Amino acid sequence: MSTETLESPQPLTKKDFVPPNEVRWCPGCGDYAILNSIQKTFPELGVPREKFVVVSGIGCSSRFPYYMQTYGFHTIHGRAPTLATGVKVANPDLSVWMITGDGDGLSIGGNHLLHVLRRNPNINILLFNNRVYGLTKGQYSPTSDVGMKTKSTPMGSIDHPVNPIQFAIGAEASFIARTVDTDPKHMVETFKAAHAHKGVSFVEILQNCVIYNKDVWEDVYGRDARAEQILYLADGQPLIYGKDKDKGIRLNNLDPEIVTLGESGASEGELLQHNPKEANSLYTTLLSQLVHPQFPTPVGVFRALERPVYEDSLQAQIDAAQESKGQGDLQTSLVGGGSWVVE
Amino acid sequence: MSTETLESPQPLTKKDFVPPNEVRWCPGCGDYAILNSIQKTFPELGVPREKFVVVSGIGCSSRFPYYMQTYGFHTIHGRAPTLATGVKVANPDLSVWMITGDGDGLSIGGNHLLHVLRRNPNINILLFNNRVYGLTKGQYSPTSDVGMKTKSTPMGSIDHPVNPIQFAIGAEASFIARTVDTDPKHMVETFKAAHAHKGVSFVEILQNCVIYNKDVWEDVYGRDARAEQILYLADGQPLIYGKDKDKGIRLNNLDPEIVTLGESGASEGELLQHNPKEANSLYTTLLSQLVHPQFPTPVGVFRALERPVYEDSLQAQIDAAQESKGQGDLQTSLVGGGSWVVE
Amino acid sequence: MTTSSTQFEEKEAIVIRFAGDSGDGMQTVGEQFTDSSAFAGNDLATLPDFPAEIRAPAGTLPGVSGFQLQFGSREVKTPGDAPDALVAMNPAALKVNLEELVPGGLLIVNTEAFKKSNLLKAGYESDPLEDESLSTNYKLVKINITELTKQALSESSMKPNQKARCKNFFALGFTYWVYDRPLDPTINFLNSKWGKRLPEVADANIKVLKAGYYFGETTELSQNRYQVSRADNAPGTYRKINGNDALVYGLISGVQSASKEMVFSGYPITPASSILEGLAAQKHFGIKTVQAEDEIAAIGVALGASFAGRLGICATSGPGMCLKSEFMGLSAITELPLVICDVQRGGPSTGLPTKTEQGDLLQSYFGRNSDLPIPIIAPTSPSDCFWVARECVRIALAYNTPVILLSELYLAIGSEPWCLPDLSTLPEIPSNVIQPGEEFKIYKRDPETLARKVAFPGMPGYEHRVGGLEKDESGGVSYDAANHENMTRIRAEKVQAIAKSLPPTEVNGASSGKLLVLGWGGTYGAITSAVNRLQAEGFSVSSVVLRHLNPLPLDLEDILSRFDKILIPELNLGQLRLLIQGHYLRETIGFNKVQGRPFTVSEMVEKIQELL
Amino acid sequence: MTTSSTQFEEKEAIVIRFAGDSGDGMQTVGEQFTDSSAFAGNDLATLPDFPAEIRAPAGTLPGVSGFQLQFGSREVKTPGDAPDALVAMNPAALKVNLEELVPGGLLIVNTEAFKKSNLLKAGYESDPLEDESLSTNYKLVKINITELTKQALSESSMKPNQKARCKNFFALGFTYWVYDRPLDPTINFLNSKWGKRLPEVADANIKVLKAGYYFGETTELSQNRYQVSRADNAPGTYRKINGNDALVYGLISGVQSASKEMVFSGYPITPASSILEGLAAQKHFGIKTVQAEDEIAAIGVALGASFAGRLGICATSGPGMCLKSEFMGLSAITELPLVICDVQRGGPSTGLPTKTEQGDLLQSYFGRNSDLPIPIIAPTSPSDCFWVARECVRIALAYNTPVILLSELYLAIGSEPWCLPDLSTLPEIPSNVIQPGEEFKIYKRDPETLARKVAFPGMPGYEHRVGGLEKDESGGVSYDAANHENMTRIRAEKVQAIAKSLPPTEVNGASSGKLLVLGWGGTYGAITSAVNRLQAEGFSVSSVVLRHLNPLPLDLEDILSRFDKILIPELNLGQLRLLIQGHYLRETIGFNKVQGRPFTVSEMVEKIQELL
Ligand SMILES: Cc1ncc(C[n+]2csc(CCOP(=O)(O)OP(=O)(O)O)c2C)c(N)n1
Ligand SMILES: Cc1ncc(C[n+]2csc(CCOP(=O)(O)OP(=O)(O)O)c2C)c(N)n1
Ligand code: SF4
Ligand code: SF4
Ligand SMILES: [Mg+2]
Ligand SMILES: [Mg+2]
Repeated sequence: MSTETLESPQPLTKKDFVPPNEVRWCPGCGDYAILNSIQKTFPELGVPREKFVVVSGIGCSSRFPYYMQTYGFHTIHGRAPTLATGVKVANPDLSVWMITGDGDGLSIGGNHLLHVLRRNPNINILLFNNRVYGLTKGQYSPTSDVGMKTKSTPMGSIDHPVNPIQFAIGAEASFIARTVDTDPKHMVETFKAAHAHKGVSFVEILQNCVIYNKDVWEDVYGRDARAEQILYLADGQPLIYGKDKDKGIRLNNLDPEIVTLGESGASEGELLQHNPKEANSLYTTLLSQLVHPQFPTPVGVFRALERPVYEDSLQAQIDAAQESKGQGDLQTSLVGGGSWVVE
Repeated sequence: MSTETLESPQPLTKKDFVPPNEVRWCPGCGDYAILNSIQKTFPELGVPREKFVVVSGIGCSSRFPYYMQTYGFHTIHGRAPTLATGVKVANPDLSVWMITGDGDGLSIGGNHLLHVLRRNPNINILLFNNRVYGLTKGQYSPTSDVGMKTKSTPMGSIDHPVNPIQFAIGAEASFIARTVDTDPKHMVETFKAAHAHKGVSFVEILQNCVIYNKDVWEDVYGRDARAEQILYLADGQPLIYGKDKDKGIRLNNLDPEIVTLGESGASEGELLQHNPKEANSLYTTLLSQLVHPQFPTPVGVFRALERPVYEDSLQAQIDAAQESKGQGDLQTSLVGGGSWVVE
Repeated sequence: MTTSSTQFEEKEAIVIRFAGDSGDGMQTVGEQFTDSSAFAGNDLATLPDFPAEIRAPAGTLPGVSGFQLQFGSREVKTPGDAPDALVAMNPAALKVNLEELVPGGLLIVNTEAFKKSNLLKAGYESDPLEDESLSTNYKLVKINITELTKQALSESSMKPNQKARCKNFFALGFTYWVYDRPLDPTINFLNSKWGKRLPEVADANIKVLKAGYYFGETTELSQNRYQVSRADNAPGTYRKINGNDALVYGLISGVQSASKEMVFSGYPITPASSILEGLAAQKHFGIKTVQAEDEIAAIGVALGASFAGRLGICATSGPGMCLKSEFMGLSAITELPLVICDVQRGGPSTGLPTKTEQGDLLQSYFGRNSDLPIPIIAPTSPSDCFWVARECVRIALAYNTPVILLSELYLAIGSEPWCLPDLSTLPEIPSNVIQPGEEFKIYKRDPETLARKVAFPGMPGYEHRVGGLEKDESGGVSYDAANHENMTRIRAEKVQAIAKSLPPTEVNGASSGKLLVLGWGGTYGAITSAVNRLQAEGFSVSSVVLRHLNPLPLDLEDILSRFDKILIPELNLGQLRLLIQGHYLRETIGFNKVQGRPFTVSEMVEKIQELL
Repeated sequence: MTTSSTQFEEKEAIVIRFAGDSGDGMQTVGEQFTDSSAFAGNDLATLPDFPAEIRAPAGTLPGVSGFQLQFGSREVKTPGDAPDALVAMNPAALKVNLEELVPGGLLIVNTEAFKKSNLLKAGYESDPLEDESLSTNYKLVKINITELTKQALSESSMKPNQKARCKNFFALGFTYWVYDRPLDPTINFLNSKWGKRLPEVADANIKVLKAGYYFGETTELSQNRYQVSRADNAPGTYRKINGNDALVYGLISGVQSASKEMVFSGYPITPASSILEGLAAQKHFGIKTVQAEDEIAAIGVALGASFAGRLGICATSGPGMCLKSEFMGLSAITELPLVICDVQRGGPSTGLPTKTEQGDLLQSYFGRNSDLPIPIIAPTSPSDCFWVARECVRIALAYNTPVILLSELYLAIGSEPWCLPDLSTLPEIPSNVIQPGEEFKIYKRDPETLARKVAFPGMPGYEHRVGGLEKDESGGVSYDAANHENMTRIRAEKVQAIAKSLPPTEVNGASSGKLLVLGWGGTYGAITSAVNRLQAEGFSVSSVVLRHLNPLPLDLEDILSRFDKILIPELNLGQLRLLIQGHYLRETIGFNKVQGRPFTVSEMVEKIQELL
């Protein structure tokens, strides 16, 4: 923070985003990999460093801003969407990234997340889903499965979990994606797509909390499982997955079903084709219903719709008002409604 | 509130639910009709009057408890779901009805609504949707359309609205319905269905605020529009509507489409058949996407799924704990972990 | 208008109250009477009083809506105590308000409304108009306003119920005749409000207004008429203004003087909603307004905007203040500029949302976890909201701190004439931002003000992180014991240091004496009127009405020490009193009223006399 | 164990601190040392001290986790000031803690950890163990604990890094030898914790523990050994208890004495989470626990349960208290029983979440809109949390009011021995519910206590509505001026009336004199120890430590008047002090510490002496 580097270094490299202070997550935490991927992504976005703002709530995941050499705000629990909205509305020129956890974003912060998604400011939201409260030492979260035994649920959780993707659809999010903390390449790709999207981007990141929910995603993205369990979404491509690319998803009335391709199986043409531009909620809902273990887990961009961007609409109203009324003149406004003169 | 009527009157009639104090809504407000229908419904549910609890937040709609001669709690803005959950968890024997508005339930209270829906306690939630803030004199609400001019949006709202049904799906509600304040019979039917459902029931009621959003639903349920614009959902019946019952909804891939029945048109068999027990979210999502003016507006029970009921699961854990550990003996527990005796 | 034959009686000041159903348009005619009186050059103050329900059932007691104003040729600082005249549009309005009418006062009733059903709704067993005591005790003027309105509109093509809705303007017209008010301001208002869209509505109302006026002229009612001459006001351009409008203009003026963009975020709540609404209508000033999903979000948006280098502002009332408390803590520990307006209303909880109170002072002081003072400033009159808003902007930006602007419903919706300032003469408001070449440490402070400097996104080279965990001077997260103690103390001292920037406290009256009346905020009018009156009668009493509540003025302790007794009137159970006693160990006498209403001048006078 | 040849030096009390990486198991060995000392019959108190991060990076200063305890043959009321002995498992632990070790104190270090990389992380430029001053100033015992642990486990089949993880038990074993602690409690603990699931882990740790012990026995270290005899405790059954556990048991005991079902709803937050967790583990007591979506929901659920006739309880810390404030207002205006636990932590904002503070007193008093007092009670020691929890249940049910239980992190996670009460002798706790045949008006009050009676859903004939709008006596919504004033005053008086049910305030020492030390809550230990010490030396000093903070005890003003000076020590900037001065106009002297740490006895002694 010296005054010598008043110009942001160009071209930027990953190192430019590493602050001097130490990272204080547990060794092995999935958050490290995500941090790494973000630090790799940012220099490639063509945005000067001083225009990045990283905003978070409270939680292990929400310590993120402290580990990024950008402007950052570690706010309060659940409220990051409000602050991020304020930043973006105030200065639409900034690249605003919001970090939240499954507890921060979907428990205490669910309402703000709902409203930031429907308002559609051009903010990128990354939800680190480890299905547990890390920072408070291991209570269940809104994404924990029924039956999960934690300190606060010694006999198992009885709350039906929230499906973050389904929630985002309910909130009419214009961009919805998922990625995993074990796949740096996919993370970087996904983050770039989020950045490219004009409007709010919601990215669920499957993240491993090694202390309180170790290996919760192992069956989905573990070394052995990955090839058979992950469905990579690609624009215009059929929903195919499996080590041998021999399985696919087909629609049976309104039910998705798994089919095997090839000889005695189904043909590729029967499969659903991925189209993130599909405005109809049904398709995105279908993807959200592909849930482990019955189905492979889709990752990639689920949806990317063009919708008016909040801060643009706001600015447009100001422009229109100034066009029609002229730039406000306060002295005139004061007299406005009716005045009289005492001599 | 005298002590003479210690037994609740049997059989109950509508009059038993009318308190002595005056109703203070604006003349012509849709809330009167809803109140009337609830007062008609309650005596028919076979529940003693003293077991009804009506809980609300803040808003015109939320004054509701004051107008019901039952136990009632007019709480604070947006928080009724939490208080209702407490009542039901404390005493599962009570019939708990929660009243909220589009502002109370979906603006400030969106998060609690999300969580009460996913937890699935056996509570009946009625959301009065007049697409405006009534009590604070006419600002836009989360269900207001983009462009709506109100006191707080003199140049038109720029917020993409929430679709309450879609929101409830995102929250994994087990029972979702819609009714209208102009159709007392349909209201009573719907309220009875909500009561019959074990688990949380979410009912959106299209309601007319004559002062700040007069006739907002006129194009949907107005005398002239009604016959062509309302699609009555009936279990097992095809999605047919129209004065002459000659229109229906068919699925085209994942898109709903309107077809005309009969001679040169489509056959009934092609139409979607209503099934509120359909567990797959896609079907309910489809119904939620039938939005005026492109589509007719469905009313009735969208979804009714059996899911574990929150207070039952909680009680089951207590029973199991007592079964395995016996009823707690505190003196023994105190000694518990390790103790020593000083003589 | 033509001069009437009746003689006018000259009055120094008159208090009039309009009362009727919520749907009767009493607020409208009250505002019109106000405008007309302002136009006539009177000083004045108003007190609208309406139910929390939008339209409570017609004819009932809870449905009564009232509007009181005082206008005078001398200085008028309150809407008056008991009304000299009451317009009662129906039995409920009579029932609710009669008790307060001064004996012998003018009582105008709409006889048509005194039907059985209405009498019943108001709880009258028999028609009070037939009770002789009414005409004995008051100057009773019975007019069938409804009928006369209909007659006046006999040729109009409007529907009967539309016609009936004009009756408030008949009543208004009659009062204009009694008090010799000019009709033009109201005619202009009607034309500009309805003229374009619904000219027949404008015409009808104007016709009825005039009918009311001429009714006085032409009937045989032996009615006195009164005149209130122009007040002796300083030269200048005046307008009528209520507190929330003044606040809106003050905020705009503040950010303009600071060359800052404003981002305002609010969530509707009575009586703060009109600040959001007022600012939303000013988009051409480049103001961004966001209606947030709740009060937490509103302050979050505002704080985000301040972090991004604009000025974030939000406004709410008591229940919303509860919700903002956690974010207030964050804004104060991160030391970012922010203006938080709290327009107090009757509490506790949802309370009495449309009544006034001063209940949130201690909440503003202490309503968040741990020691974390925030500056608090309270306006003393509707137009003072303008000046206090500017002062809040000044402190927020100079000290990089949240500031609470503690207004009251009474000021927010009450009106008074305001001599408009020449904005070009107002001082610039400096921001406290890091300058090129300066070394940036987040919590490095100016040794005098203890304020830090801010740098914001977009400024290269100053990238840094803020947040709610305790930090050391360079902004690193620190759990160090000594650092925490130091930061906690310095945050408190920084707020105290603001006191050095304040002008000497104004004492109304002698600077020492028997009794000092010490108030704050909206009690200014009643206190000053009472104290002035008693001073004129030769009593040794002075008054101080605080605007700066945190920090308290440096000279306050000394001022207190110069009086034998201190009386602290508050519309709460003694909140400032606790602070004064706690800080200065000075015994004080509380005068507390918690009725959803302001102090009257006479109760203030009486209380003071009791102590002298 | 076999008796060693070394002679024991007898000590009255010893303070020992274990310090190492967050992952080094310092909390575990601290707890074990505590259990062992409790078993040995000592009085004791503990102070765990850990970072807010789950596992900060190994070897760094912020990653250091500590655990201090004092054990003695005399009464021990605090975890001690400067430690007599320090176990430092790595350079960072040494760096952070060395300063506080008493000169000449015992310093045990794990030499293996003093490698270059670790030294760098801790900010040491050279190896401090090679610095002669260390062995000059302290009794330095260098042990290669890691290596010796490995050797002890040479025959174990565990993986090397698993073996290394046992090293904390080596350190523990060695301290057991030095302080003559029994090994059995720890061996039993290890067996019962790991024995079934992972017997090899239990065996390994036991082996290492013994190796540490015998290391003292067998090496040539010329090490003194110390003995601390049994404390002279009253007869009874004892256990070690921390504040949150005691609170959990107190709440259960309270609702049992009241024959009420408990519905507890919490949202995790340090340091209150373990209350939710503790109660969730007690389902067989019929307790219902709900983990809510946030703190607003938690209090809402609890209040709903109370309305339904159960007792709703919630627990949180400062930031959560902010969020509960609006619902607190609703609970107080509806006058429903409710217990709100606030376990205070270092603030403001997110602050220092794992450090202690007394910052929320004024927030508890005033943190909601308008005048609306809520009773506040603060426990004074870990085991006192049990009694205060019962008292909160009593007041909530007797007066039908929310009650704030104001605990502190220091008490919540600190432990002490507790002489278990015979529960069968505890008084019943009556509920204040309408009885059959009684007339029910919602706000009809007992003339003595001013409490209302409740009726709840399921009781036929008492159907009624409550809510946040102001009400009249029969529960109707009322905007009436006089009613509002009356209700506001009566709500305040009701809380004041509780004072009549309190026992006389205990003064520690003479009932008059030169100095009274007035504290509240968790400062009890330090204040009492200091005052007792000075009394023994003949000084005229007494102390009062308040548990009831709202209402303040009736006899307090009188007690204050009997002392020349009043000292008010608080872990904040002077919150009780403001209240005392404000209420009693009594000048006081503040002693304020805001460091995330409790007062030490010696700083308290020093401060008092300064004033005598
Ligand atoms: C108002 C408030 N309530 C509670 C907390 C305690 N708290 C801190 S983080 C957290 C949950 C974090 O969970 P998640 O968002 O999933 O983040 P993770 O630690 O798992 O990354 C909670 C409950 C708080 N800091 N503030
Ligand atoms: C904490 C808080 N914020 C704001 C308000 C003000 N307020 C009362 S009702 C309401 C909105 C009501 O809208 P809705 O729920 O749609 O009810 P309606 O009046 O339309 O039936 C608001 C903003 C409040 N009472 N409390
Ligand atoms: S507790 Fe879990 S989520 Fe938090 S830092 Fe450790 S591993 Fe990561
Ligand atoms: S304002 Fe609208 S919603 Fe409220 S009572 Fe009047 S008509 Fe009904
Ligand atoms: Mg998590
Ligand atoms: Mg509404």
